[in-house]
Amino acid sequence: MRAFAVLLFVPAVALAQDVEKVLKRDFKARGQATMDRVLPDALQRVCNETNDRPPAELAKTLEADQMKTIAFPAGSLIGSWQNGERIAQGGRGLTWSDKPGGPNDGSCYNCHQLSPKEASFGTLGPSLYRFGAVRGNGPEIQKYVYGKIYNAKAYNLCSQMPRLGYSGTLTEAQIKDLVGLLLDPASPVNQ
Amino acid sequence: MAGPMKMRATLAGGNTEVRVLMTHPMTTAQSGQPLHFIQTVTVKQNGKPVLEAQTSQAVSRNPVFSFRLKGGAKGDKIEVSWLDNKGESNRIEGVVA
Amino acid sequence: MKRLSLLLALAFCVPAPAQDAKKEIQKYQQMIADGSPVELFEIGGEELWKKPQGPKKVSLEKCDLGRGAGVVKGAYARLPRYFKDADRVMDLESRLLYCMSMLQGRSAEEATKRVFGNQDTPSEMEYLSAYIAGQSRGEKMAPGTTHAKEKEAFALGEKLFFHRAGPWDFSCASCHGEENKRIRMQDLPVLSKPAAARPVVATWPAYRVSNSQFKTMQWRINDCYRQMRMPEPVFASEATIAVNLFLAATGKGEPYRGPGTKR
Amino acid sequence: MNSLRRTLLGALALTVLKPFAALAAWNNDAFGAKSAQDALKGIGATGAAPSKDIVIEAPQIAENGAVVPIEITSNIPGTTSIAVVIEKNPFPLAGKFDFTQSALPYVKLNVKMGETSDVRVVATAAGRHYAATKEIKVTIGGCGG
Repeated sequence: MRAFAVLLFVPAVALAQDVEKVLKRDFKARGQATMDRVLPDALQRVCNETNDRPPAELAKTLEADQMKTIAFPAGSLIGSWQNGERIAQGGRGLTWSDKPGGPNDGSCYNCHQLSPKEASFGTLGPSLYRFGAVRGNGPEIQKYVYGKIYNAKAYNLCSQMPRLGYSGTLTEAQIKDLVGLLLDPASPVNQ
Repeated sequence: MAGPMKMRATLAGGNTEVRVLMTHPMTTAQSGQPLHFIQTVTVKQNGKPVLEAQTSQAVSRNPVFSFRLKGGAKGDKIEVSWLDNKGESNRIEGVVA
Repeated sequence: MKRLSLLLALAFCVPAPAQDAKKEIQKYQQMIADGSPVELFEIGGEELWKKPQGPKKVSLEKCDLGRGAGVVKGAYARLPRYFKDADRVMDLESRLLYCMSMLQGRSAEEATKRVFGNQDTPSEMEYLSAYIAGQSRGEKMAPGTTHAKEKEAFALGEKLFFHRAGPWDFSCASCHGEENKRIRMQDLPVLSKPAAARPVVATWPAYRVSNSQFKTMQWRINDCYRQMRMPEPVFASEATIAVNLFLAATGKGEPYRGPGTKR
Repeated sequence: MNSLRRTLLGALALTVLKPFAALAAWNNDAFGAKSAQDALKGIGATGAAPSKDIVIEAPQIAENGAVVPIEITSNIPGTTSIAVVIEKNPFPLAGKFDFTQSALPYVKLNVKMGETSDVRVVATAAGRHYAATKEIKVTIGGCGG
């Protein structure tokens, strides 16, 4: 009863600006989804404040900061496309109901078309069908794909694509496997 | 005790349309739960069986069936009953509206 | 350059069958709605509505859902709204908690112990939502939008809708912000726009065939935040009611045709 | 013992008018069969001829395999039975519907499909079997709804 009264007599938020305060008050940690997640980082704050349209100069600076978070492995970045296909299909990772410590997946098909064999693909992101067939698979494009998956915000500050490496969702080896899925000429994506 | 059933029997195009809803888990052998599913469904029109179904675990949870009976009139008594693999059963009676 | 872009267009264009796929999915949705067991949950909800419970051993039949004590007909279509007795905006679930406390003498702790059920045992909230929402069929959706606190809640809900946070930088708008997009095969309505919000708010709460469970709007919001990789919103908290009101007010005017049946 | 099935084997059309005398025992063999062929053998409905007079109304794409709605109408005169077989399910036979003359050979139901599969419907009329098939694709869903 007392707990309920507290719920009832919380004063209404005067201005919607204190969204962060509301989030801190009305959300609770569960599983691996701890409360530090409601606090936006510098990038999120800028994107929130500018409706995802940051001033060009600022965007450039912050994108450069994001680029610094990417540690590009040496050598070929093309891993196993077969593993990559499994990682692209799966959606596990980082929710309060997922097992902490993984294994996690990339959720790629949620937003992208990849292998033509998978008819159930999302369209939030561009189609990646024939991505490597069109662009080749040299070191430059390998680096771009690896970096984009590791931290999409290094290339487009307010991109809707998660920072899959930076957020700890995917490992270096997993991202390489996804690079393989996109760039390996034998991958179904390039058939 | 079996959960609720719901039935609607209406006249449509000179025939009787029977739509019946059943509360049932319809668990499969693959689900890891004990196999539990409806095996037979019987429809009676004015006390006379007119349709009999045998069903498997492949019928979806909380089964919904539509059947059509020839002719019929307002006030006809329709009864639908089911029996599952554990011997549980349920029935519902209604009149054609 | 022109040739390249043509090549790209050919390589990346959505194949013609996608149109057919969309039509077939609409057909699927139509057919599962026609063959929905949703009324079974309405029956269960009506029983719970009338069942004496709590320390005071009374039913919820005297609960005022906004249209007067005990009036269920059309009540859901007018929620969320401001309630003078509680001096706050409430959605269906928070109002039910209020009645469980005031009428039945139940603690918030007890009443919220199990708000989300499972296949085998739906929760009390789920049953009650099914029954109460079902009593608004055909009623135009008209949540509260005029009281100062309703306006505040709407503004907060809108802010929350667009607020990006969490390890994946998602807001509600990350998925529901652009026209003609989908996750896997599921169309994503732009919920900040009336045309897209209307059919959505007119069909929740809903039976979900993917897990054969009846789900409330509070659950829908909760599960979106889960998939946004955020911490869990407190059930019936101000934030969740604000998001709910923002959606309901954006989609107002549509005759209610739920409880719906969803994938 | 006076089951509809046995009466039909004798093809005594007139006796079809008789209502079911007793609930027939659940067909263990047919429902336990792991192939469509064995399932059809189990209900004595092998060698069905293709027929356009069986109408299967179902979406070509199911957003979820847990509930796939199927509506079946047999326009074959004298249809007394309709069987629904989901070829790729672990146990393909989903249901068998027996109609007296007071019921129309029609049923609408929801079935589970483990994966994309042909759904075969076999109708029986005067002891002869007819079949129609429709492929239903089962897709992987996103979070929506």
